[in-house]
Amino acid sequence: MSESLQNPSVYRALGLSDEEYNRIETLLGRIPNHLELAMYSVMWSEHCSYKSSKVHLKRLPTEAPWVLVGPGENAGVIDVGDGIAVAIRIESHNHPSAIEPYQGAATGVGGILRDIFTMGARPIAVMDPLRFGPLDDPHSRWIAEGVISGVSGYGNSVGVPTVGGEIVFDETYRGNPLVNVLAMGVLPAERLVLGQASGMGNLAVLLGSATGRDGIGGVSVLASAGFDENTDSSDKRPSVQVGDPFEEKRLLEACLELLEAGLAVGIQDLGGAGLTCATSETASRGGAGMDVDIRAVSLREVDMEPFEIMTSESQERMLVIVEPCNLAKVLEISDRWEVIADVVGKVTGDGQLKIRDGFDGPVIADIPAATLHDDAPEYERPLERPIDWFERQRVDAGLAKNSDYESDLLFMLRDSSWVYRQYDHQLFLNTVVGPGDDGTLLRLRDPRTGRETGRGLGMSTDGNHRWCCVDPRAGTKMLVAEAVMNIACVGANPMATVNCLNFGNPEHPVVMWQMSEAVDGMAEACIAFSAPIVGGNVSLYNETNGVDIAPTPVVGVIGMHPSLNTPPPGMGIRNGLTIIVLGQVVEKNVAMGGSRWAWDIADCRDGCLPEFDLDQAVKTASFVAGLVQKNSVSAVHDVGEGGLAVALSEMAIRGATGMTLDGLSDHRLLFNETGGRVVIGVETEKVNDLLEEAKAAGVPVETLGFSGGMKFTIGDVIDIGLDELTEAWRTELPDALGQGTVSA
Amino acid sequence: MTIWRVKVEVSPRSGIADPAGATIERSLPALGFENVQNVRLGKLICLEIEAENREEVEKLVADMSERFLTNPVIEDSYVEIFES
Amino acid sequence: MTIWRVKVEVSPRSGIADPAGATIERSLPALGFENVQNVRLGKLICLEIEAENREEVEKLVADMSERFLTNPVIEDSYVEIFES
Amino acid sequence: MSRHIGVVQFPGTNCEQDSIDTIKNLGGQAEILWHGSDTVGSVEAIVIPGGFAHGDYLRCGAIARFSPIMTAISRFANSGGVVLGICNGFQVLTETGLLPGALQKNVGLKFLCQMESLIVDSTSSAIGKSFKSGEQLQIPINHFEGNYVCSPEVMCELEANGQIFLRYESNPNGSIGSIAGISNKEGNIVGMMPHPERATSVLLGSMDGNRILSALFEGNVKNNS
Ligand SMILES: Nc1ncnc2c1ncn2[C@@H]1O[C@H](COP(=O)(O)OP(=O)(O)O)[C@@H](O)[C@H]1O
Ligand SMILES: [Mg+2]
Repeated sequence: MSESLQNPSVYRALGLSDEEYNRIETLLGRIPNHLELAMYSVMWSEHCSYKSSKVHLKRLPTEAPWVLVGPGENAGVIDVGDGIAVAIRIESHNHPSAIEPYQGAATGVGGILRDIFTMGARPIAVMDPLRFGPLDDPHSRWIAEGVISGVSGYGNSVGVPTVGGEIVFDETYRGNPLVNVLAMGVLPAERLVLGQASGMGNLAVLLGSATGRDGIGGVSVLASAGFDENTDSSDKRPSVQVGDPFEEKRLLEACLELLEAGLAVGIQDLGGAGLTCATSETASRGGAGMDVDIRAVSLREVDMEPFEIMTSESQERMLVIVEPCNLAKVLEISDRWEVIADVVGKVTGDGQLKIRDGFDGPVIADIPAATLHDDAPEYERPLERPIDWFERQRVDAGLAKNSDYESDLLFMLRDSSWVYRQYDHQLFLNTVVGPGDDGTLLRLRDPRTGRETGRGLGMSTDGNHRWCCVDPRAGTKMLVAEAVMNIACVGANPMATVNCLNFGNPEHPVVMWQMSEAVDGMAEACIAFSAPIVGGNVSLYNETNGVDIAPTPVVGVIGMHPSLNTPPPGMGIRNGLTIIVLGQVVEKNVAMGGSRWAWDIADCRDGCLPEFDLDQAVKTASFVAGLVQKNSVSAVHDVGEGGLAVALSEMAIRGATGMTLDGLSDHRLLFNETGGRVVIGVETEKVNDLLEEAKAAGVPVETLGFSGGMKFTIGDVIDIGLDELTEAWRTELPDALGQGTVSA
Repeated sequence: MTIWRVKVEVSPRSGIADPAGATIERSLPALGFENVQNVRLGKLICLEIEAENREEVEKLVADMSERFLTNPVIEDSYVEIFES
Repeated sequence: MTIWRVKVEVSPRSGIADPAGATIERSLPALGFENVQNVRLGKLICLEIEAENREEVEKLVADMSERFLTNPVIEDSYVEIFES
Repeated sequence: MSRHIGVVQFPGTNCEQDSIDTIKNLGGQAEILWHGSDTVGSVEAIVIPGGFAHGDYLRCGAIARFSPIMTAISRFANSGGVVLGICNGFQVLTETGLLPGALQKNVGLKFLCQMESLIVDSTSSAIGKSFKSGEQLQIPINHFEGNYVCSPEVMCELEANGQIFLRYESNPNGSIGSIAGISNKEGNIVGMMPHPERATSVLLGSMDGNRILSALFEGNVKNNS
């Protein structure tokens, strides 16, 4: 056997490089066996080890006085006052969703929820930034519909509301959709638990689903013994993970109950790399070792091999470290919730992760636990700016054909309610502003008593592949600002950020450059907004036939509304308001690179982003949040995709009220996507005070016109009936996705 | 043209977890049904097709079930066709 | 004791609207499947029972499908039993 | 005197805490009735809240109806006790046979979570009597299987006996007669798909749900038929 393992084709088939294999031999001081090699290969995969991204992630700001737990744990945790802590995390499930959209998305939701309740928090919100190929492609529609149904099917059933997200369609995601999922939970600050195993003799209890051959993926090459390519291994083909929200719900309740009762020393969810990851991670975090009895694991299929059991990614499982004296109580709780509980291991003092065949049976793998993590390779992969970068930057993306502004505008309007009304977004009675507005706003209630704190949590997720394709650094800065501006519109000031870095193949130097630039842009913006990064996830190898996706960092920002007595005004305007735009002043000849207009209408992917003044955006965001908190505006909406014209139309549509505006005379002024701008609707008698205040706060203002009537009119360039506007906005998704879909 | 009655049985592939089937199985003893095992829950799609001959129907249904009615990554399907 | 394989087909009762079937039917033409009608979506429950003889299985399954596997207000069922 | 309401919890139920919070905010007392319990104790009315009992596997409510607590609830209801089934609770009540008809998949084959305008029809049930016929209420729905069906004969009976409590103003799910909520003939068992506990605060966009849940506190709930 060992001969076959030294054979490079063996470890290479497991995704290990020669260098990595040699390192394993050195760490062990001997030749690894099948099982050990499988365990290293899953733990040292890009997905688990972050080997290509780690060097860059170190540049992100992670600290603030209110940050209780930063990146590195299952979820970030911040202190939101009154003894309440908030756990938050975002993750991607891109590749599974491309194969089986429903289950890919469902298990994505399940996985991120476990990250939250692992911290001892009850998950109270999910958000789902989604990106798919073009709507006119039946296969992309099939993926989109499956993913949306999967989020709905799992999230609704497990009982966590999906309160916001994004939906984007673009050519770049045709073969490679992006399914990111964010989850947030609340806990009494004193109950914070970490994923570690300490105390020799403590027991490791595996809770939840029986283990099957789910998601074994790359490791399954080991199944065809001897790697004879002619061996038929069809019956052991890697199988797709299937989510069971009902199991997760019971698991969640059981875990929270035993944490509440103080019965767990440590707890860890099983995600990527399954038991291997959970056992080695808890052991090495606690500075301990662990003996694992492979026979004690409940199996869904007979005759599973040890490497399959140790690397299975079967869903809905948790590992809990328990003092022996508390075992009976833990078993009683799991029994009441009808959750399987197997004592699969015990904590030892020697730092070794030993897999045994039977509780005191022979050792079939013996690895220094910490080496699976701490000694994982770390690469500083070469990075390179695209050779035509400067040339592309010099292109004027706004030069294109003289287009029809009205039809451009109608083309860019989209109501996403077709998506989010499939999601329970109201459970737990916290949703003051749900999906469909700018940020989401949730009541903050005390998790111990349910009592209202009189405060609220604002949340938003944002990404923008167009901006980041044109300029990954500045684009990332702008999208952090957009997320902050979204929560400002519901009255929240930012506190923390989580991020999901969706990029192409890290072995392509241009991709590494994109990632490096994005990280720097993100770092700068997060520092400026005092919203440090508390967690995240990296998804690489998003490519189809060698073509990388456009760089797509996605952020989730969470913030605080300090005095939530009345709901924020929302974006809908009513009659008789003065319409004002706040924030960065836009030059007449503003750059159009990376705008939706340049991309989808002028068909131009070059150019540069508009100038972006981050300091100005910080001032504007805090000013807008203040206005909303004081309830001094009647409508508010930030400017994003499609620029001012789209933002204004959305306000008219949502308020079922027309507008007459001026000062936007061409496509540049109508559709540019200069960041950090917010439109407000103000009662006439309040306008003067507001202008004064804005001046004092250093926020530029421009009055655009007034609301009223049933037409949407901008100077002499746009004049559309509200009905037509609304119809264009409302029908795009139902028309496209109601047509039916096919899988290939 | 003849009308053909078609029955497509879709079930989870073996090895693929079937939470619904497993939950039904777990609940049966409490309802007084012992000795039941391997419960799998699938879909049954019945339809009628107008076509010249059986071959045409077979081709159409195979295509339909692979591309639309099932996801072959996790589901198997079995088709029966009757002349009516 | 023998193990019997049982297939229970549950389908919407005739006369009862079947929104799922109707939706599948509506989307077929856009995907290039013409001439399909009367699409009905039902459930397929496969299971195994250990029992002495066929009669016993028949009784058990009839009871199970009436009391549990179908909702008689909206569904009909059809059972097939195989010795395995 | 504050009322003591039992809120049923099956594995997979998820609206129990929302219902309890609402009942308490309205001045009532609430306690969980665990699905494995064979008694309803001393509660004076019962809410079967929304969620996905037993994952809604097979059919919504199909497994839940065999729970010991359902036997106890049937006894309680048969002796005149007031039972309100919300969403999944409504589905459980129809599966149990305590309410007629069935709930199948929405016509659009999509889950729907959205605000709905409801119109009060009959006021003869234990809950309906707090309203005036024709009144409009704003209460959200949140379901995949909310499409009410029954035979034409049952429909005639529902109409004739004043068992139709709520109808949708614009039918979102295909229900026969736009039915959103019904009661049994005696009026002490009520099922509705919309979620009243989600319409209980200005911050949530409507307060109309409070009136539905307050109705549980009114009168001599045990003998109101
Ligand atoms: N996939 C989705 N899931 C839930 N909500 C969504 C989804 N897509 C969009 N939304 C909601 O629709 C609204 C508009 O989204 P978007 O246009 O991305 O907002 P913005 O431009 O303000 O960031 C937001 O409230 C968002 O939460
Ligand atoms: Mg916005």
